[in-house]
Amino acid sequence: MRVGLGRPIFGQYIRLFMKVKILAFGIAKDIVGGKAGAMEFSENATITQVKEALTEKYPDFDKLAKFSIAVNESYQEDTYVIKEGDELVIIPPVSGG
Amino acid sequence: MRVGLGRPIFGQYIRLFMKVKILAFGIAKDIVGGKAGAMEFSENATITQVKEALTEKYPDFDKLAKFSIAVNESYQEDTYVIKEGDELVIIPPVSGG
Amino acid sequence: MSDIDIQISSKPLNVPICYDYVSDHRAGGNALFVGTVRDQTHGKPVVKLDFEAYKPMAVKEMQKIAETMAERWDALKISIHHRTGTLELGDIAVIIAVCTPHRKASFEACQYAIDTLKETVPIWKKEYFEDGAVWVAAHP
Amino acid sequence: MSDIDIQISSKPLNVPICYDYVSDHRAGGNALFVGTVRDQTHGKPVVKLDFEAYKPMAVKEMQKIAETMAERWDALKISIHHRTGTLELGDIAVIIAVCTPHRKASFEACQYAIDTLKETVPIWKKEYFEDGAVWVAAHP
Repeated sequence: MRVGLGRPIFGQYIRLFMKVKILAFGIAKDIVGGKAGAMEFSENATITQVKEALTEKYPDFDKLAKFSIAVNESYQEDTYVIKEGDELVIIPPVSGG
Repeated sequence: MRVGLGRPIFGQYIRLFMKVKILAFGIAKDIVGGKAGAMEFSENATITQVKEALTEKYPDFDKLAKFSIAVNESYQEDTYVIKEGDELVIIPPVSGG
Repeated sequence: MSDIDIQISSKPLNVPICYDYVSDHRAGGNALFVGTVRDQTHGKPVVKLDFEAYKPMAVKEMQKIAETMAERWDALKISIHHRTGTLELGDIAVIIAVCTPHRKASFEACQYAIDTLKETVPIWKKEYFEDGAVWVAAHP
Repeated sequence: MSDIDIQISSKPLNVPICYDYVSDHRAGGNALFVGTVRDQTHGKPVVKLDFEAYKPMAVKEMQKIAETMAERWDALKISIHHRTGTLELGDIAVIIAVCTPHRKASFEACQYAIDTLKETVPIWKKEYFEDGAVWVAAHP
């Protein structure tokens, strides 16, 4: 999946993409059909865009009570800008304890 | 120790006394100098009178944060009228746990 | 009817015994409180403790506490053990274990139990310091 | 500094191990919460549970909870163990043990811990019924 427009270089738009690893747990694993995968995003993509891309590709995410994206083993705000090498994890509603 | 006046019979006051067993625990045991004893009270004596009699005989009871009298293994109100055969227990401030 | 296990003992208390007693398939929440002998009181080093109980009445008052836990918080099983005699630092003075269908009730019932036990159960604690001993809470 | 013991394990959890960890001469109050597998959810019989954890992050989030317990309630020692894998009825899913100088803080810290764990720690529970299974709390 490719998201966003990239940035203008030498007067024309070219797309700069990065591939990030994505892990899925709980019901998210069922929705995406696997535990680990990769997605491509344009540079400067935010968590909001990651969530939008996921929901577009897998509409079942819209049926969840909510879901968060953790980056490198920590929760991140929706405004967080993902970087090359980040490990993204889809966190559906937790239910430990 | 004898408390109260008794009741009038045949035109004059006579004293009807009853002896009750009294147990003491914690600091009360130190104050009365023993764990078990007996005291005599007039018929119809209340817990209030028991406490007054104890404090009169052992002024150190006045120094306690408070003390209660249990009768037959239950706390009783100060208005409780003691009966022959009751087992009274002096309960200084508890501090279990 | 709830299962209630009340014990007053001069032998060391045991946390797994109380936990095992309240373990139940109908319960999701189990709360335990364990009261232990602290090494100081208001900064003064404690050497040891003595607990004295008016045992028959203490058992009755502990039973009342357990019955209230069952009524108010739907506690399914309740275990309350209190130690008597001489206790060293770190020894367990009291264990309260309770299980309830949901967790919030287990905390509330357990806290009610220890708070009430310290107010109503006829057990007395004597604290020994290096320079003497006092009956706890006796004086204002 | 407080002593903190965080574990996520696929092996059965053990209450005395957590209690022994938090036992301390400086503490007077020890509170434990033990979450167990209930035999029903909203009246529907439960057959078993599966717990899945995003382990490295779950450990970090549990560590954060323990650090908050230490800061806010002066908790001296904290042990939080969570089980993963398949659990049968009555099995222990989580144990939280904490000791504090005074008892009230131990209850508050313990309750904070389980409430927060259920909100933030990336662990997911799948409940199996006779006619199917659901990821708990996934849907509104």
